[in-house]
Amino acid sequence: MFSRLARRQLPAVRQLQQARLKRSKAGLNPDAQRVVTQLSVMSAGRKMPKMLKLCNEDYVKHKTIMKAWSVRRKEQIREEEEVLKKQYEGMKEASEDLKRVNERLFELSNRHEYGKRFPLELRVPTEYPARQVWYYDYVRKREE
Amino acid sequence: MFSALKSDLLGRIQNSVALLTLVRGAHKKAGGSKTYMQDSPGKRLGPKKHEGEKVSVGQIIMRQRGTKWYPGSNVGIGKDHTLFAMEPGYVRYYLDPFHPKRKFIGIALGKDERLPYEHFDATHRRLGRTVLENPVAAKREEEYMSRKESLALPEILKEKGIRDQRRAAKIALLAKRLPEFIPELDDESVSLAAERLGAIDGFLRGGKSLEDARFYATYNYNYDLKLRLDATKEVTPEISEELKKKYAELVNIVDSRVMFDAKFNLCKNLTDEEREQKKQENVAALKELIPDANIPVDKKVKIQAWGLIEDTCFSLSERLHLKRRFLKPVLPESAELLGDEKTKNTVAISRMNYDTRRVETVYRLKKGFLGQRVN
Amino acid sequence: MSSVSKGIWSNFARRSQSLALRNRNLQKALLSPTLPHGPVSLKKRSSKDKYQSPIGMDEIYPLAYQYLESQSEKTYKKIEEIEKQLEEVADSTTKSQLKDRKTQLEVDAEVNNPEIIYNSLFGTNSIDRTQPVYRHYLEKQWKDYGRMLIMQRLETLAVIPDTLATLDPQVDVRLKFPGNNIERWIEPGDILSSNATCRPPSLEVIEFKESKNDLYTVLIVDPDTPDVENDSFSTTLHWGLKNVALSNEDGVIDAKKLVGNPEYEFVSYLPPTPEKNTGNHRIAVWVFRQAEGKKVDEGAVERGSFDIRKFAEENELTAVGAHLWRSVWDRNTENVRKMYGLGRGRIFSRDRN
Amino acid sequence: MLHLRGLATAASSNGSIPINLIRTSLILSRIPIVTPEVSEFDAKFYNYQEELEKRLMWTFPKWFYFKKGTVAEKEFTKIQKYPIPAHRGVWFPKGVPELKHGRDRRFKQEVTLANKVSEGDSQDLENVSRPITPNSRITEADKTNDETSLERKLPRTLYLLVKQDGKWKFPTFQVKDDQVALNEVAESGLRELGGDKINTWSVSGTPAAVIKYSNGEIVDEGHEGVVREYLMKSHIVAGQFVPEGLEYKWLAKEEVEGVVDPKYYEKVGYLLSN
Repeated sequence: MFSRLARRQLPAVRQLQQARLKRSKAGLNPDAQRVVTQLSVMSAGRKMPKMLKLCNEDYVKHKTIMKAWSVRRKEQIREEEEVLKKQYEGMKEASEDLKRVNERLFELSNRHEYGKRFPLELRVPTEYPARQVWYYDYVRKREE
Repeated sequence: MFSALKSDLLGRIQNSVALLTLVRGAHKKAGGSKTYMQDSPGKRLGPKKHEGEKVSVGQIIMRQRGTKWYPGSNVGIGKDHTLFAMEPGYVRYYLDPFHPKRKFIGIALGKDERLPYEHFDATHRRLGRTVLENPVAAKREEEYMSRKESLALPEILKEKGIRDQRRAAKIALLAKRLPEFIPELDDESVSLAAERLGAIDGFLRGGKSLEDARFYATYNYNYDLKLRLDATKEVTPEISEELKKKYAELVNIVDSRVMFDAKFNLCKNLTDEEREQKKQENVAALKELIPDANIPVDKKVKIQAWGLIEDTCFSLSERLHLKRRFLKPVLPESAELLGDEKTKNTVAISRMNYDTRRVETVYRLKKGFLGQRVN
Repeated sequence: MSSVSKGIWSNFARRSQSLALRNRNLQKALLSPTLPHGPVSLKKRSSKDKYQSPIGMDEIYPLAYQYLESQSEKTYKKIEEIEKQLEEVADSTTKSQLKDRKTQLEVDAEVNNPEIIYNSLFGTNSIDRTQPVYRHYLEKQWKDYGRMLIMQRLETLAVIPDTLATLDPQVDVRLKFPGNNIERWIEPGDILSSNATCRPPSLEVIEFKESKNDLYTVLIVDPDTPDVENDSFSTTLHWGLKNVALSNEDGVIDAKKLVGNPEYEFVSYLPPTPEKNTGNHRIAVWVFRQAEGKKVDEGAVERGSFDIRKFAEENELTAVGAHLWRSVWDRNTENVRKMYGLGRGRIFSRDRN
Repeated sequence: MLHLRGLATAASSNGSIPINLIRTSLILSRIPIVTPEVSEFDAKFYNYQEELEKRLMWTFPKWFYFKKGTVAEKEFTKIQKYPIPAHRGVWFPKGVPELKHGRDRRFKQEVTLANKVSEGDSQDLENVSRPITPNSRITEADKTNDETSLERKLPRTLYLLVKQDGKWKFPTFQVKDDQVALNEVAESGLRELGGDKINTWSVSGTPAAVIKYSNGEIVDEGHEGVVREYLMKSHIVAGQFVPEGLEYKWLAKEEVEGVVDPKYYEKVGYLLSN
């Protein structure tokens, strides 16, 4: 695919080089112009902004902001991990307790649920709520 | 499988046919193989010196392709990996535990030395030079210059001459000016004091503080005196002691009377308290002279203020600071400092107005500018 | 305008004053959301006028500052707890452990303070080395460049193992020759003229651990002195200082200190004066930390054929830092020899045999 | 040990303790309906980063998107607010502009897009081209603070609490026989309490935690005659919980803390999400 493109653009590029040499007033032919436009989108020349230079005070402020962000993130992750660990411990404790207390219920709780799937009715959170926030009129399907 | 082989063979045949017809094809893939008649003469590789053999500098120990053997201590390697001796000694073939996958050839300086040497021991080195006893030869050797040095020398000497001259002129000037501040000094003391001040001036220009510059001027004098006493025995202890005392007295007088200001001009000495006091006085005087820096003042006041700012008690940065505070190069725009049209007393400035996005012309009175240096 | 700091970082009741920025305007800039006096660190008037802070920085900065400050307050609480424990504990090993932990926490509590960061980025020459956090930043900078540089020079010039076996650098050693007009720190390995080195140098030893009154020994040696008899080289001792008391505040060994304490110098300074055709001489400066509470008492030491390894071993010295420069015969060497009464130097053959 | 004795004693019960000492409790949650609220710090940090990114962005290549001489190009050019170009001999107090392709390289580029106003009433559902106005993230239930409503606190997870035996807690049910899994007991119990018009999704049959009661008090270790309450997790998908003569509330985590017994919260707090 690439080679085909290249072959198609080849005369255009050649045209471009010739045009540069000639500097004709009429401009490039449309094919060459298209190549120029396409290349110019990807190239940095004349589109780069000026380098961002901060004075010393602002540089330190910037460092402080980024540091605060990273410290906060680290703290949040640590808290999340702590909660997850606690939840896991709680689950483990409950399961072991159940196994000790009632073998039958323990087996039932660990039984494989065939055909269980994530409910499609659960909706992903959106930026703004729908017109009908909650679906109240649910009627249970009659079981066959 | 077979078909692939077949097509491959067919391709080869076709290619060889193509070779016959087309001389400069792009693909000379496989033009058949020829494995006979490819012998070349032996290259006489291998060891030229063996373990324990005595060698002198430059002798070849091993010819090889690639580094089958690595150069160890006192052995060099050529561009075709030939190993050669760099010191006279005895050839050793050895292994080094620091490079377990390499074999080395080294030169031991002594007949009974083993290689490798202990890793953390000082390296065994040979001086290999003799002292030239013949005075003529020694002199010739001492005066010998490399081409680079001989080319650079005239320029260096010229520079040095200019520098020495400048230095002598500076000291002469200091000696001339010193009696203005300390009239009671005799000629000998004046020249010694001028030497000292010249040294202090050099230190100050090199970035030392006044206190450090004075200390090192004294220290260097005493150090040289001590060398003349201890090392070269030019002076007796009594004379040395006397010179030292005399110099200390001179230092006391000179340092309490003169110093250098921020622009390295000789001036009256100020102690720290005096300096602080003078600073406060000058700033107070400046405040009285120019109560509001945003109101233009006439040239006489400017010159007076400039004189106060350039006083010896201020350092360079303090001068700059005061200048910015009291003698602003451009006063801020106010109604009194704006003119209506272009006249002899106004300057036209075109300026961008960011609110209207238009260029506007402002006529500012010339008295709103500090102008060129007033002193 | 009110300060963004609402807590420990603007409270100097128990924190040292050196943890603040000395320039009031700069401090104000770091303690306000915007720059109330413009960009103080920019010098030119036109660049000051042109400068604009990034958009949105003024809003987030106070929050970031206060968040980090609250974290620091938590760390200070921990430090208080450790101080309480330190009072109760008697065992020396746990005590030293607790002390290390405390120093670490003191660094953690201040390491994100913008004023500290400003000082350690832009004011390294005048920062208070008694504060652990500043030492932490200094050490980081040194490890990033200075330590690697000195090790590279010592190894490529074979100063190790030609003088001492090896070195684990713990201090930054800086060297200059203040007897000359121009004062600048010497880069390790520089070739200096005989004129530049004709008077004793001054050294600065920067410790990164807490150091109150440690004793140091300094030796300057030249391992390239020709030894014609054995057709080899020997080591000469050029300068010997012993029992030099240094601390975090004052790590300088200069003429002023030596004039005040003449007992430090046990071998006087001899400038390097290489003889013609003996090549570049490496002049190695070794700084040793003496064993705790142990003084070196050396009488007269022979300069020639000096064995630095033996000396260090006998006096229980630990090498903690090094520096080096190189010296070669030049047209001024004879003058320096004359100044020190050394007599004319020998001339060696140009070619090796 | 216990386990072996349990097997040996009763054929009806497979457990070491009588079945009437086992209960199951249902943590029924309503997952968030809208995205979580962004904290002040995060919002300002994102704004700062966005501004930095805009400042460092390349100039918009207009010539690539609009062909020269077309109507679209003219319209686009017309609504742009171009920065002031530099003039020779003119003093720019805020620095000389550096324009390239109509953008001052020193600052971010503001690209204005044509704001095509849609016609009609936004509530008119018949009109396909009606203007889009987002619904409010704050609902009626938020304003009245109706704690029985499912439409309250849309960015948060809500949990169902009921008042049983005079105490607020997650709905708890007695296990009657060990042939039915704990979560099934809880689900059917919920429907007995609050009617059949509810769709839930039980997360798992495995209990998330266990709470032990001795004489009505929460204890840490199991003694003789301890009542065990296994907590099961479930989500409400649709429908509603309408009990008769029973108080109930849908509450977020911190509200749960305010309502339930502190000791109870200590046991369940970590199971709830912020």
